[in-house]
Amino acid sequence: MSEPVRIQEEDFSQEAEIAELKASSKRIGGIATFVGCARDFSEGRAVSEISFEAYGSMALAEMRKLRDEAIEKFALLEARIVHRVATVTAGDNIVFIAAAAEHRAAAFDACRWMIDELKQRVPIWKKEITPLGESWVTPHP
Amino acid sequence: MSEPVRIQEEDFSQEAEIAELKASSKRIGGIATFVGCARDFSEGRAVSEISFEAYGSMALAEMRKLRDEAIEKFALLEARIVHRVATVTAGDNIVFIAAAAEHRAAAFDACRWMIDELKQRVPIWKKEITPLGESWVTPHP
Amino acid sequence: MIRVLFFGPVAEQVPAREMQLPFSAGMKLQDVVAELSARHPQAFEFVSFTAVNQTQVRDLQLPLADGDEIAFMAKFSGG
Amino acid sequence: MIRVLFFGPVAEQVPAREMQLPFSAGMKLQDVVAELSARHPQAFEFVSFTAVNQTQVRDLQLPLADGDEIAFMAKFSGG
Repeated sequence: MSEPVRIQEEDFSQEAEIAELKASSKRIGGIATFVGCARDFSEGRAVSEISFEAYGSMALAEMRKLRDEAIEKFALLEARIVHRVATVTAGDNIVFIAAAAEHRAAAFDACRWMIDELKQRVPIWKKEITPLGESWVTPHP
Repeated sequence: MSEPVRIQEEDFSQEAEIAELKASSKRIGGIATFVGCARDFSEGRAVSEISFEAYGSMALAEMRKLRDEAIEKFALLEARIVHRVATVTAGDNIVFIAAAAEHRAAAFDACRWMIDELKQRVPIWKKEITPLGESWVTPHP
Repeated sequence: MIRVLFFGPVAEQVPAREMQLPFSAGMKLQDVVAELSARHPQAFEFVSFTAVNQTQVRDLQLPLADGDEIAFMAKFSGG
Repeated sequence: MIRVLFFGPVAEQVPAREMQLPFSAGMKLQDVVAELSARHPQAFEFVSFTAVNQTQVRDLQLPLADGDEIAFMAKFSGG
């Protein structure tokens, strides 16, 4: 069993994450997942690589809190959050969120809530490396 | 490459489905997926098995229409819908839906819309086999 | 001939999941519904949707053609 | 000692990502912010969040303790 909340350099396997999620309960009726990937274009600029930086200890603590809150708020049976901190190229996985519930509405609501909150609350920063240079990503409101 | 819309007896691999989805474009920023699973309880009754029946030709046509409409309506880059027609037990996969978009909002909206519409529009029926007998599932409004 | 299919809970109320009806000129969906619901009233209590050639049809006045496939279906419960 | 950390765009405006400040009795978060923002005004233009011991803090009057870890952070852009 891997930890349900992780920050890691290496890629993750959705299959493995979902298998661990499913192993937790026979009452799961729906699993909503979100995978964030690196794109080759951002706001009209070609992007060759994206690199991530995290305040690791705080990011992990916030992600754990986020999972606990989601489980409580949406009566989830299980949830997982994995974020890579690495340098990635187009098509590579960045973040994985999964929410398992008895019914699909709670799974969808929780999955979406977790990624929205993660972007607000978890101290991770993204830098885009383009043929013209590097720039930190400024989040939109 | 497998067909993006399928009805099949055998299980599916989320990993394989997502890999095919990702292979379609380097512009994907977010992939929302939904997996529906068999539960061991339904409305308070223990369920040993669930069996599915489909009007295959119409179900496939409706699922293809659903995918086309979702791609158009939510400006998706790609989408997949796989439904098993088999006899399954608790924890087994039933249905897989995935929506890939440049940004996460469209991916989530589309994924949820597809599973909601599938339940309304696709001629598939579910029968629950319990220790006390069999019964067709009556969908809730 | 008209091919008639029954699915799910509807099929359990008829002797066979599939049957053939002779086609006659001017035949409408209504005619098939009237004949079969008289023969199998219990089955038709479960019918929520009707499809002709894999497309849902609400208008019972729809004219049929020889070779059409009609399906009588209970509420869907897939997913 | 107080351990000070800088991250992301903030870190690029300071000579080191990490520094130590001597702790003194009665020290408040405000004192650290005042001293460092005077030394590194450009960095502080990027600061949107401040954390003490891995928890976000909005009240600059927060009293510090010896050994505290303070982080100055730009808007998050993970996910």
